Amino acid sequence: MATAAIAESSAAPHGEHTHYTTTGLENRKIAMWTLIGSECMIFASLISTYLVYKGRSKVGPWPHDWGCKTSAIVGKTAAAVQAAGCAAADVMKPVLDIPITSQSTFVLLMSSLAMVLALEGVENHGKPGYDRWYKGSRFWLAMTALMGAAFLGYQAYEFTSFVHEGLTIRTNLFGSSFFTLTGFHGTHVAVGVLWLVSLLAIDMKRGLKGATDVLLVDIAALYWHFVDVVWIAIFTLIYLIQ
Amino acid sequence: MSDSAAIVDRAHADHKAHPTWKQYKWVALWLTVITAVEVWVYYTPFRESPLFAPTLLAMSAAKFAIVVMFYMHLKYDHWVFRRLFVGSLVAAMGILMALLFLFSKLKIG
Amino acid sequence: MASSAAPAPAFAAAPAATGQSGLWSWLTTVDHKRIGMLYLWTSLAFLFVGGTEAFILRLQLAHPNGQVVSAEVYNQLFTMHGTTMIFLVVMPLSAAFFNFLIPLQIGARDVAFPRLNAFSYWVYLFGGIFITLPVFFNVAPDAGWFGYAPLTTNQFSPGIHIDFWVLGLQILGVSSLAAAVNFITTIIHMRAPGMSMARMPMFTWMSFVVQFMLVLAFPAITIALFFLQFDRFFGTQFYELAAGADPLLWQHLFWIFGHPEVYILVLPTFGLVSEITPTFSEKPLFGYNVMVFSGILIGFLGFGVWAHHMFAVGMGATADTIFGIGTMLIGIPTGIKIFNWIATMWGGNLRFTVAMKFAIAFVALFLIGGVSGVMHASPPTDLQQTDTYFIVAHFHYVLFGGSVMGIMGGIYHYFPKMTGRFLSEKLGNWHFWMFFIGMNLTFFPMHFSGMLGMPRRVYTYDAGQGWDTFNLISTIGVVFQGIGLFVFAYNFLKSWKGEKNAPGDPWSAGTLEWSIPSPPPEYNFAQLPIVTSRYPLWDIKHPERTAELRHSDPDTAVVAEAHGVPMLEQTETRTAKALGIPMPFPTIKPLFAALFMVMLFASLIFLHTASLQVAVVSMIGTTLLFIGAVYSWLTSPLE
Amino acid sequence: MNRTPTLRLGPTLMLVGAMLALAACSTQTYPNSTFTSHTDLNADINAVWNRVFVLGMAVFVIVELLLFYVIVRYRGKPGAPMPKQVHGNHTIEMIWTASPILILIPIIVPTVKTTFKTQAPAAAGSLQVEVYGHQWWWEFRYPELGIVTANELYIPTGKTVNFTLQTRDVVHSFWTPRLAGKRDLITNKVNHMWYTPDPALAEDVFNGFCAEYCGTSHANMRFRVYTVSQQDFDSWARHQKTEAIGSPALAAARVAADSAARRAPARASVIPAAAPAPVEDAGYVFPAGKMGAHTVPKTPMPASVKFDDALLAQGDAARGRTLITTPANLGKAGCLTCHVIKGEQAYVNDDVARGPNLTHVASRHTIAGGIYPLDPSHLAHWIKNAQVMKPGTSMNTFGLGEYSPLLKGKVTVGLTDAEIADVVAYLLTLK
Repeated sequence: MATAAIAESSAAPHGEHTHYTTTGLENRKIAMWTLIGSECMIFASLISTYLVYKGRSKVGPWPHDWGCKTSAIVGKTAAAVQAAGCAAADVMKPVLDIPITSQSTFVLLMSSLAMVLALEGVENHGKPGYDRWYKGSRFWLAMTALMGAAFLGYQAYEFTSFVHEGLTIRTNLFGSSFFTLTGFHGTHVAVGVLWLVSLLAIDMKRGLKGATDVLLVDIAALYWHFVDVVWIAIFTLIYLIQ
Repeated sequence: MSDSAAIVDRAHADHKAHPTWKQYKWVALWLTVITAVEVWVYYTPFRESPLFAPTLLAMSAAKFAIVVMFYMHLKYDHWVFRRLFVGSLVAAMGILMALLFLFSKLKIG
Repeated sequence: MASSAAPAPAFAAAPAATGQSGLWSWLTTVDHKRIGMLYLWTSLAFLFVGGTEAFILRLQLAHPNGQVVSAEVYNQLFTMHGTTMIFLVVMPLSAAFFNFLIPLQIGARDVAFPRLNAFSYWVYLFGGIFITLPVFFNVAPDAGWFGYAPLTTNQFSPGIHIDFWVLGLQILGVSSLAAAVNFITTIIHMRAPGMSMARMPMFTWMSFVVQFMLVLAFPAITIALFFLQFDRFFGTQFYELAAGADPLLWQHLFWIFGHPEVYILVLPTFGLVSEITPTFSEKPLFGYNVMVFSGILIGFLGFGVWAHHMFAVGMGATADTIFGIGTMLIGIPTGIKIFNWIATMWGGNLRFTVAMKFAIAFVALFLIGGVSGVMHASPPTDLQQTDTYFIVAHFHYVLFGGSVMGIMGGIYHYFPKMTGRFLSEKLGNWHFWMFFIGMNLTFFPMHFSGMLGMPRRVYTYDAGQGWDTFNLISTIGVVFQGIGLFVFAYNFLKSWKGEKNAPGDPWSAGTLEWSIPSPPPEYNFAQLPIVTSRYPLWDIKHPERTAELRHSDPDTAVVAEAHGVPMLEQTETRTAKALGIPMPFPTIKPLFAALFMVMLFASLIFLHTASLQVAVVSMIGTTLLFIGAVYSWLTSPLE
Repeated sequence: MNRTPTLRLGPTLMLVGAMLALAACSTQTYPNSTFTSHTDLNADINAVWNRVFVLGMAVFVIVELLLFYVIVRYRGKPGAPMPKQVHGNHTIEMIWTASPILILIPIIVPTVKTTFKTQAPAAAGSLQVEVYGHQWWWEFRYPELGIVTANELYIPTGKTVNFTLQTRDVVHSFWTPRLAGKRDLITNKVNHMWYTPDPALAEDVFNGFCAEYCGTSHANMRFRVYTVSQQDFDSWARHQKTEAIGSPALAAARVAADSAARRAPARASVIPAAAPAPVEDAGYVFPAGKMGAHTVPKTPMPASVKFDDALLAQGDAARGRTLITTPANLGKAGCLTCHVIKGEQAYVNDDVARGPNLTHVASRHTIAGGIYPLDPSHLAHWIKNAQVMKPGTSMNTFGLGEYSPLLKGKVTVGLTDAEIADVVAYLLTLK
């Protein structure tokens, strides 16, 4: 839907102000916020599912606990699992990797900073002080997209290592709900990256400036920040809290 | 058609000034600090405390609010947007809490 | 297929309301009025499909141990009857009115996103065809319209029956969501000068509430279906019995959508009835503020009561009690509405047009559904009622007696505005009485068969269970409804080509849509109206009728100063071009985007019928086509 | 459009008439009526219902009359002056905002009380019954008594029965309209329900249904509940506990004896012998003569399944037993791969069996999820082609040369009609 809503937008320079509006706001921005409201419910449903299924998997690997490949033994430490009768070779470690995910979380948070700076660059296009490369929209758009791509890289790494540890989307309820939730979020990030890259392309081609372009970037920024806040919730609820 | 400039102007007057570069950087710093504290707490014995989850949730909510208010400009923008977002968020949180309660992941009292 | 083929010739034959005609003009239209008309035609065609399904169901149940259809066919038919009537008939019938009326009622020239609007319609049409076609090939969905897991998993529903259902509902969800975003933006943003929220016509208000319900309720089913889709196609475990899945997850997510859905189906009708009753009582709507407030309250409470569909699943006494009481509380705003409609008629000068009769019947019948609703809001009594024919009776009183009767009233009321022609009142009376008698004959006895022990969704029942008579009466009732439906179809088709004699304001109504010619010109308002009260047209024609209302407020003053023109009854019929009003270009692109999107969803079925390679190639192909269509749409100018 | 026909009374009168008809109803005419107080649970439910119904009807009648009055009183007259333009009235609106609360409170109070009362844990010492839902039949277990049976439930009157409800596959719902409300059987969840049948119910029978759509043969998932005196229940239970046949050696002798006196009327069919637990008689069975007309299934048999009933007279139980217990025959008569017959060679146990436990199948009155009566002819048809007799059932078609919808082809390894008659003869010895 996001695409369809913007669809109306790129029809661009036909001057919004020839049409009467009640609030003086922008159609597309209202639509974006409405859509974000809808997305809140989407992620609430996904996160609820993850939490509801937490601890209900019948086989490992588990998110925070040690497990055993050959039995349903669960423990807080590798030693505890072995003490309970699991052969050392069959011990499964907890799959969630907090240090790695902390890094990717940080990257995504910083991408939001880059995003606001990119918007600021477009808003102040041509103003004194904004002509330097590190204050312009191109640099910050590129940075945002790059950090988004880096986040996706982290996620790809994370998914691959989970699969190596024996957790796929088909393994257990944890696997299904974890991969679906984070994958859904990852897809949002990927769409965002593509969006930012296309904005960057426009910026390179003709420069983003003026009220219409501010709106264009503003909407992309809203989407991007929303994807970021969703990750803030996911990071705490899924990774940190047991 | 000649448009009601008056109304449009009035609406624009509702926009308060955007945050500045400086504010954006402060916000980023706060986000970093809170995240760092979250991760740090995870590796301390506090992790076993019953207060661990509420504390983490509070920090997460703070980050959430900061990004929405400053980076998404909701604090400064038109009330229509605020209502659209807060309304949906309340509904989403309500559904989440209700589901956790219904599946006995959350106990009342 | 009847549903898709039926509208086409009529489009070509009917002189278009906006001066253009021909099939191509309908395929490329972005005019909200014509899109509304497309919704109307398509959903009425689906009404015949759903009605035929119902007729076969009732034939099977007319006698015990019926042999008309097999168990497999019956199960497909009842599933598709529910799915069709909800997603392909009542929702899009409402959408027809959203499209046609909202911009006219708020004094706008179009919706906020005209092309997105066309996209919504085409997605609905293609999605509707996608989910209906399997009926003709004996592979239709067969797990009921709320498809309880794990019955819908591959383990218990191998084959492609359920695939159509999962994908079809996802497609239709896209359509609803796109439309909802569009209308929310339109209503917030495109109201004419002076049309404050507190002056919006009741239909627009109720529609506004509905759009929010759509935006917030659909995500829950989208995600629930997404899980099922993954389970069926990619082997996830969300509903897999062996993995320890909890099927209540599906039930909760489904009803978080499903209960608001009930109000999504009925609130637009509340709006239509609130337009019809004042007009034909020659009085303004009684208690406007309370009507608005109760509508919002219904929408709000509608999100907190979903689990009353699940009193038998063993949620525990605390949850049962909370949801039971919450459900009863919804009776309060609903009751207020019923009283206000009666009060609107009280002291009036009632004109019993067909529209008015439908509206009155709506109040009378919806009340029955409301009262039986309170009866199973109480968890203990619900344990005897849930999943019986008592429930079937209840929701048909709500959805047929409520939604369908109200919408029919709306069609009779607004047909002149849509087409410039009247529907025959004589045939309309036949239609009304056939429907009224038929629906009561069909559904009232179901209260009894249910309380006397008949479970719902059974393709057969044994003789001597005490249900025979009630079932026979129910089946006879359907015959009446069928006659009514055919009378209506005849009336509709005949009047569509009839004499164009409807004036702009045939019923002496007070809202903006009646201030312009019938049918309205493509730009709706040659001059944007300036709204001075809740009944702007009465302000002009019968100032005494609105004397009591507040007319001045800062908004009006500012706007009047800027424009310097009062709201007028408009008779302008010149084209937009002649008047210099910019109009969006017609475009085929939304249609293609919709088509490719539906094909993309449909490609998943190849995973079960062909091979992985075919599915992947097909998905990549349709994705590229979809992106191409959207890109081309994005880069072409709107107007 | 200004015609003003009056609304007609006809339909309304019709509805009233229908309601009066209901008031005059009896259990004879409406054998599955929910308006009964045969158990404490249903009495509680009906107490709430009565309250809700009376108040609901009051609202219904008052509002419809009001509407009717308005329609008649204010019907338009041509040339009438413009009515007074009333936009609202705060006092009146307040009244009808508040008044529904007065109606709801008397509903809410008993609702809450009853909800908590009926969902409290069952009293200690209740009879424990485990109900398992299967597509599309019911399994009943008495864990304390060691009994596993299907589709027919015996409960003693005057004693609280505590049901533990589970399902082996999809969601079902356990419902006996005249005895209690329903409770769903949810996958991977354990539900409970309890009630105490009225002592006056001794030797009565009730229809039960699956009330949650559960697939193709949802309509064919029925059961019977027999309420019997404690004494009869004990007698029934004592017998059901036993192996129908005893040790294999004994069984052979018994079957031979049985075959000789084939289809003699109900009698002490078990030969007294030194079985592990000697059984004196067949124990209590709910008398066929007391089965009300509404509890005897009348489902017509599909015309396409043909079986010459005359063959049944030649059926030999010993041959039938040999047929199904010989391991080499599992391919064509694999009864024991899905059913348990206590005492015979077991290939499955009750926890994984796909079909009902047949140990005492001949003591039942119905087969196939309660849709056919248990008699030789129905049994023979059922074995010959269950797939056609009950759409979607997981029981195979066994008749040689029959078309099996499951296999989508003709059965090439199966039973001849004569063999089926033998198997029927054998099954009928399993009293």
